[in-house]
Amino acid sequence: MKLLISTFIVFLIYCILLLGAENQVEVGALVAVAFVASLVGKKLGFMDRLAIAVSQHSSFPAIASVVGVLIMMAVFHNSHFALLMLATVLIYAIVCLGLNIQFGYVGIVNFAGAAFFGIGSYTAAVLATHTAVPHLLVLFIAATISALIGSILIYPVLRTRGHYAALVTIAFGILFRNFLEVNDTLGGPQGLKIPPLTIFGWNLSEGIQVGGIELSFYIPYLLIALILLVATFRITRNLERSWIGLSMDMVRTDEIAASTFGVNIAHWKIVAFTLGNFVAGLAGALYGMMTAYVAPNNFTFADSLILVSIVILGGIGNPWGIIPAAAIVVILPEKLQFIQEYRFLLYAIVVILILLFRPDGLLPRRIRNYFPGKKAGEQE
Amino acid sequence: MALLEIDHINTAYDRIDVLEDVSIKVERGQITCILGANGAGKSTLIRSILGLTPANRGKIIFNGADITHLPTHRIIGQGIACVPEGRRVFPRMTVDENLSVGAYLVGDQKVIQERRDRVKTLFPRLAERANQLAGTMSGGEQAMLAIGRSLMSSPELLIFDEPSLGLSPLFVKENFKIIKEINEMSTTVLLVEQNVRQTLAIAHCGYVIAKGQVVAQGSASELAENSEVQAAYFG
Amino acid sequence: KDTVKIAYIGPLTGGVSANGIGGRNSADLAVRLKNQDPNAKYKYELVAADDECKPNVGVQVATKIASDSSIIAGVTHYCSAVAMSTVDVYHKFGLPVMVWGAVLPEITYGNDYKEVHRVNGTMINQNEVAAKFLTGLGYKRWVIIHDTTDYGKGHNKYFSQFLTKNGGQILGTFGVTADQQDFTAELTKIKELKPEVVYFGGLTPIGIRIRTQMDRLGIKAVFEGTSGIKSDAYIEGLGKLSEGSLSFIEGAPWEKLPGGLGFIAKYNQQKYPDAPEAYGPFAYTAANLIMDAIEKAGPDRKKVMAVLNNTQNVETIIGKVSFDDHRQNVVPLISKYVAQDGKWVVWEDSLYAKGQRKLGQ
Amino acid sequence: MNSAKSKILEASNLTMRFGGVTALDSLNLHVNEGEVLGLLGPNGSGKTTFFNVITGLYRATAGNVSFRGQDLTDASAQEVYLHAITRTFQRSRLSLPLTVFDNIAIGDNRRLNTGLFFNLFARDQFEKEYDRVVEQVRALLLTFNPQLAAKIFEPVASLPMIDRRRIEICRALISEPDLLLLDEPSAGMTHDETAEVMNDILQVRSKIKPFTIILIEHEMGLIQRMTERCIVLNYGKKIAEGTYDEIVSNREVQVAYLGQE
Amino acid sequence: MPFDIFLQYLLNGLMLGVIYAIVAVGFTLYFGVLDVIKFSHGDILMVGAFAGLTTYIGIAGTFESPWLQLLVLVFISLSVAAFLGAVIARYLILPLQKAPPINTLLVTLMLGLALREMVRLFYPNGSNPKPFPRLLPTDGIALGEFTLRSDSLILLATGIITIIAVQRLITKSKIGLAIRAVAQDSETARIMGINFHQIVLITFMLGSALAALAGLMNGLYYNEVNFSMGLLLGVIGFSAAVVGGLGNFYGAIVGGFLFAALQTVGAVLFPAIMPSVPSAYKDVFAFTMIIIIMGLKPTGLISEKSSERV
Ligand SMILES: Nc1ncnc2c1ncn2[C@@H]1O[C@H](COP(=O)(O)OP(=O)(O)OP(=O)(O)O)[C@@H](O)[C@H]1O
Ligand SMILES: Nc1ncnc2c1ncn2[C@@H]1O[C@H](COP(=O)(O)OP(=O)(O)OP(=O)(O)O)[C@@H](O)[C@H]1O
Ligand SMILES: CC(C)C[C@H](N)C(=O)O
Ligand SMILES: [Mg+2]
Ligand SMILES: [Mg+2]
Repeated sequence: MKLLISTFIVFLIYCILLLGAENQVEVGALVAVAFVASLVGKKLGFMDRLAIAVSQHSSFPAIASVVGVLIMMAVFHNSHFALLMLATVLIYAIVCLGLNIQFGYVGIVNFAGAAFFGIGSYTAAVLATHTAVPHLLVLFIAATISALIGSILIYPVLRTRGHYAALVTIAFGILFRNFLEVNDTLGGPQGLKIPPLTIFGWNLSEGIQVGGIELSFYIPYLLIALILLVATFRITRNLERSWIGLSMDMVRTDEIAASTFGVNIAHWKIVAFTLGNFVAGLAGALYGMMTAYVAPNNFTFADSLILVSIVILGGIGNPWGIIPAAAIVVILPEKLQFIQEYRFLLYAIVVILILLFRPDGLLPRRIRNYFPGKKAGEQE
Repeated sequence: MALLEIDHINTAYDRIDVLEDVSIKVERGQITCILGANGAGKSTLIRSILGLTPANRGKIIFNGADITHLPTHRIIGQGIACVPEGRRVFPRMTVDENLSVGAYLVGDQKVIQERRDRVKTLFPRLAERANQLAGTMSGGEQAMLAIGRSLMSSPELLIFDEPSLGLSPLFVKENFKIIKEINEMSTTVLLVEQNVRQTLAIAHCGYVIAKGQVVAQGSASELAENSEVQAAYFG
Repeated sequence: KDTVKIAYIGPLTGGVSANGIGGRNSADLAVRLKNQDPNAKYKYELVAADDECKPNVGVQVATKIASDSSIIAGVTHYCSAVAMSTVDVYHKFGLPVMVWGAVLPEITYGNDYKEVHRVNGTMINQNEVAAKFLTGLGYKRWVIIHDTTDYGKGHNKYFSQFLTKNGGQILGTFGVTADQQDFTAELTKIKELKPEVVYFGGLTPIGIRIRTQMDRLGIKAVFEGTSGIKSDAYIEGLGKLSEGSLSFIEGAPWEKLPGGLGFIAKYNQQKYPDAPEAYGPFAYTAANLIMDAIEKAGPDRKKVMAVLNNTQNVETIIGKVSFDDHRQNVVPLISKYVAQDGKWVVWEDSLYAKGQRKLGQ
Repeated sequence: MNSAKSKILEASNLTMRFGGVTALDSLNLHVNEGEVLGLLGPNGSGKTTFFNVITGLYRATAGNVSFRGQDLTDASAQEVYLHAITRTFQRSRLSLPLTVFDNIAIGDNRRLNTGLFFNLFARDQFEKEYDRVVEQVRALLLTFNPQLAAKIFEPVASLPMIDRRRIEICRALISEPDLLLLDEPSAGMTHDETAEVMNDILQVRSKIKPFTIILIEHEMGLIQRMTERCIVLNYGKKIAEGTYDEIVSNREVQVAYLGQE
Repeated sequence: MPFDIFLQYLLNGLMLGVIYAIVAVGFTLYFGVLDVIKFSHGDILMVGAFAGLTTYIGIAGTFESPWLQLLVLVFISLSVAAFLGAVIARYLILPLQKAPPINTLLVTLMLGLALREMVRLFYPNGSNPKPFPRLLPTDGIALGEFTLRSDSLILLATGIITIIAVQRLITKSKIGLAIRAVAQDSETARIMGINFHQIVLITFMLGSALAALAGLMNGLYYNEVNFSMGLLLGVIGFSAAVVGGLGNFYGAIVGGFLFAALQTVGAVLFPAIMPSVPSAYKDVFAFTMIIIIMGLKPTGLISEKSSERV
């Protein structure tokens, strides 16, 4: 437990420093420290010890993460940009949790993640601009629309597998963006403005004062993102640790054996695909409201690839992997702004290096444990 | 000097030791068999010989040369062929193509054609199905193909890992006959089998492995009498 | 001297990065020159950021820049969609910015934000001239190709309007994507339509491709481009084929103004590896206007904004700059260019205007 | 044993063609309630194909299958399973990254509650069901191999072949099927091991109910010991039917299958 | 439609199709060995084209005959790409061999990004399009509105010959057999005496050289190259390979021509039939058709023979 808490504190300080880092020296030093630390940590068997500690206190990482985000929120209470980045990381993590259900569990690689994210944003834009639907409801309607539009693809997705299924989603992703761009009813290439989130008449984009302290207007978005993330995370976790997760794993690993034992392949694929798109749409709607603007260029094929990258980089199937992976993919290019036009080159190289060092992703999926903590007692 | 000499090897998968201090000699021109219960480490031994899961201690000498740490294709190149555990035919290739891969190291097209014809006389079913994708063949048909494929290179040492698994009684007999014939044409054979009676009937000598160690060895007739073998196979 | 930070935002990576990097270098040049000026009250530092030409990234960097109170003002955005998405951010944070390349009218006219200024003209001005000019030369039959970005679509919209008003006839309109490689299908159809002029609303890369493929198919129409192709890269990329292509750009022809020539000379002196591209001079001008305002009002966002709002008749390398009630530079002049012997030449000085060469040969 | 011998499964004129290959050729056969039927035949004679057609993995080219009077010819694999028919595969088909428990538990899919609400939100109830299934799997494993029961939460990938076969059999047994199809369960095992596994199956059978078994085997000793009746296929046709003694003395069977001249 | 115009469309479609098909063949090759989408294929194509361009600038004036120039250019460009392919295989692909295959996707994706950015940043004035020399004879015949130039014919023939050659290499030669064996079961391939590492390297060299060839053809046909040319070509090549039917070279050809046809129809015929739909919808049209085709033929137009059994 001591180990856990101290690791948590060190890590938290690191995150705060990184988020706050402005200039090249600071960022460079922090990235280097991370690299060295992970190498040394591996050498000293630190990761193993940590893993053991985590398995003994299985609820620690979840609580620590939430507390960590809240602490960072407090530290950065009025630095908008840090909060925006933090909220973006959380929102990306939400989408990727959705994709992870599709990809990590039933094995459908969705190369149109950004499209479903975009459907959420666009729905939010249209509903929030033209209707009086309460905004929290808008989030859920947007998610539902995303899932519904996804159902157009269900027929080809169910019939195809592997690369063939990949092509279906790739085609949809490209088609979606092209459609938005050439079709003027949704703003065409310029896109649409989205009014800020208003909850019970309270406009979230206006700064807030609490006890004389000026709080950034991103704080409410961050909080909502955090709540949604925790909810999706719980649901994904429960999903994985249930008969549903088991059925989905069977669908992914062996369709023939699965169907011989009564697993309804189509049903689980539909559930996973729809659920994933729902989550992507949900996150997209929140993201749209936070950035207040949608345009087709936000949802290119390249963006879909970034989402898939997060899932792979994190370690396919492990929801815990997604969070650090999302942080790396979202924050790293941003923190590299100081090298301007060279930043993508460096970013690509860093990701390649990470994969060479951790070929299975940052946190590879572990074997299913329906009720962690319980197993040890039962086994002996 | 023996054709293949395995000298005190240890082999492990992810740090878990499977073979411990195993020493085996395969004499030139003989059929040497390896017996042992499930999970004893027979296939692991073969993987070590082939360099797929290299031994982490000890030495493997083939034809006087140390092959312990050579890459697999080089080991095969020294004159070894193998029917691997689980047959492992190339599923999306036809029967004929599978046979061609078996002759990958053979240069002469005529020789390949001759051997292909011989395999097809041995297993008429393969001739019937020359253009069927191997993956769609029945279990036993795939076993025939795997055996046929291993005959395509003419190796000095042929290693069989449970070749008669899944074959009908007729073909099991046929199979042992073939192995014997091959051996009589001066190919050395290392045979792993569960079918102890028939194996001991054609083998010259053998080893019994249990839990990763050699627990008995001797000539075929000695082994048939051996109490370990009795215990392991005949209850 | 105190150091004052100003920001530059543009696309430094991705397909249109040449323009973004050219703009960045130009703004950087302005800052360097200012810092050499002994009379300047402050030392300036340029904080450059990449918007990738993507609205969401734009919002991100705009937030970063705008929420950094040490930054007084910004030279921002080449891409219209990005500019559209960020004006709210600037308004919210009260950061005065000057758009240096995005041409969509709504960026200034679509809101009433005192923070947002624009030195370059909108596509409206440009297309009015473009349509009048060629109908004036007696051409009647047009085909329009435009890319489906806001830039291309906007140009299509305004050009079509002005062209019909001026009596030109549109035989067909073809939208193409910005990353398209092959245009032979569209061009074959165009060949069948037999236009006199092919109007192209889009940027250099596909401009080059379309012009090359026109030649491959043997289409002998006048190639009328927009500001998007007025780049050295266009001429370099086409070689001889560029001959006779037309382009229009807002502002006076800076090549002919003394300040403009000075700009290019100094730019070359600094040995930037990339060209300033068509909109470099605008970024340069914007940076200068901002620094001048800071000199005048001190490093204070509100005061700088007030000075910028009232910019009238200021001499710059792109001509006089005056802002209207939407802080849009009322561009008095649209320059017409024609590619001649491997150079962009101001139309009035060209052999074409003199009747010694004919377009579309 | 039930001597009224009601038929549990009936195949009539069952034909399965793959391109030029006729794997089942107008096959007629029936299986009696509660019996252990041996299905023999040379390699490639259509035994596995017969299983695949019955379990809905292949759609028969022609002919019918009925199970307890219900037509199963066009039933999907999932529907067949719901009729309480389970099987093992000739080549082991386990999900290697999953645990022993997972691989077996899925066999009881029919009785697992896969409702969204139940699984995601009613975790207390789910835990109760989970505990029950763990007990069931453990009990089953204990019958087969107590050592394996200790590895219940380990991934299958690390287990030897024989344990994988056991797991496959457990997966087929856990849902307490009415008809169990075993495809060469002895492949790769020694005599003893085979005998042990078969005894275990019979033990489970005696514990739950006298379900029917169709056994594909090349190991004649096993056939002799286990089966009450045998059917021999060749080129997708039935060439003999009867008790073990009857078929081994059949001339055609001897030539085509047993290899006795 | 007048006949001459129709011929012109046909020729355009064929040219486009053959370029797509060559890219698709590259993908087919990689699917074989890696069973993964190699997202850097298009960028290797671009690097090949730039290598050709650089060579041209380097040898300018050295050789009189454009044919000789062309030969040198092709040789160097293909060699550079092959070398690059070998390096990628050795340092990025083989080390990840034991990881889930999809991870190779991420590595190649990042590699593509890195290559693209490197050309953009470090090639002189790399962010702008570059003119590609016209080395092929441009004389031709005109038939009404139909222009047929000999460079088109040469490129078309080169493309088709290359595809057939690769097809023969893969299906008939020993090396092809080895490549397929490695693809289906690398361990057993090794047991057959196949040098696994060498085959992976060779495949990557071959695939990369093929990409470079496609890049050069693209350059020679359009007389223009740019750093992002590989992006879209990569996606289309992938689509063509898949829609045609994986692992099948005829599938790649069919897919390539199908895609070209869809785009041509989408840009011209479709708006002509439905005047309310502008030509800008062509990609929407093409990709919608792809989704529909995949729904109808889930394993591609030339269906993969199923080898799965139970
Ligand atoms: N890839 C692997 N990873 C971890 N352990 C393994 C692996 N392969 C085999 N083992 C273990 O090694 C031991 C020996 O296995 P091996 O396959 O060599 O046995 P065998 O004698 O060939 O048995 P069989 O008769 O089943 O073929 C077994 O306990 C098995 O669980
Ligand atoms: N999907 C398929 N495509 C083509 N042929 C097939 C397919 N499945 C089976 N066959 C052929 O049908 C015949 C019957 O195969 P099946 O697997 O039923 O044989 P089997 O009796 O189980 O043989 P074994 O004892 O060898 O397992 C074989 O010749 C096989 O090659
Ligand atoms: C098309 C864009 C990339 C650039 C153009 N200047 C605009 O206003 O949008
Ligand atoms: Mg074995
Ligand atoms: Mg079978």
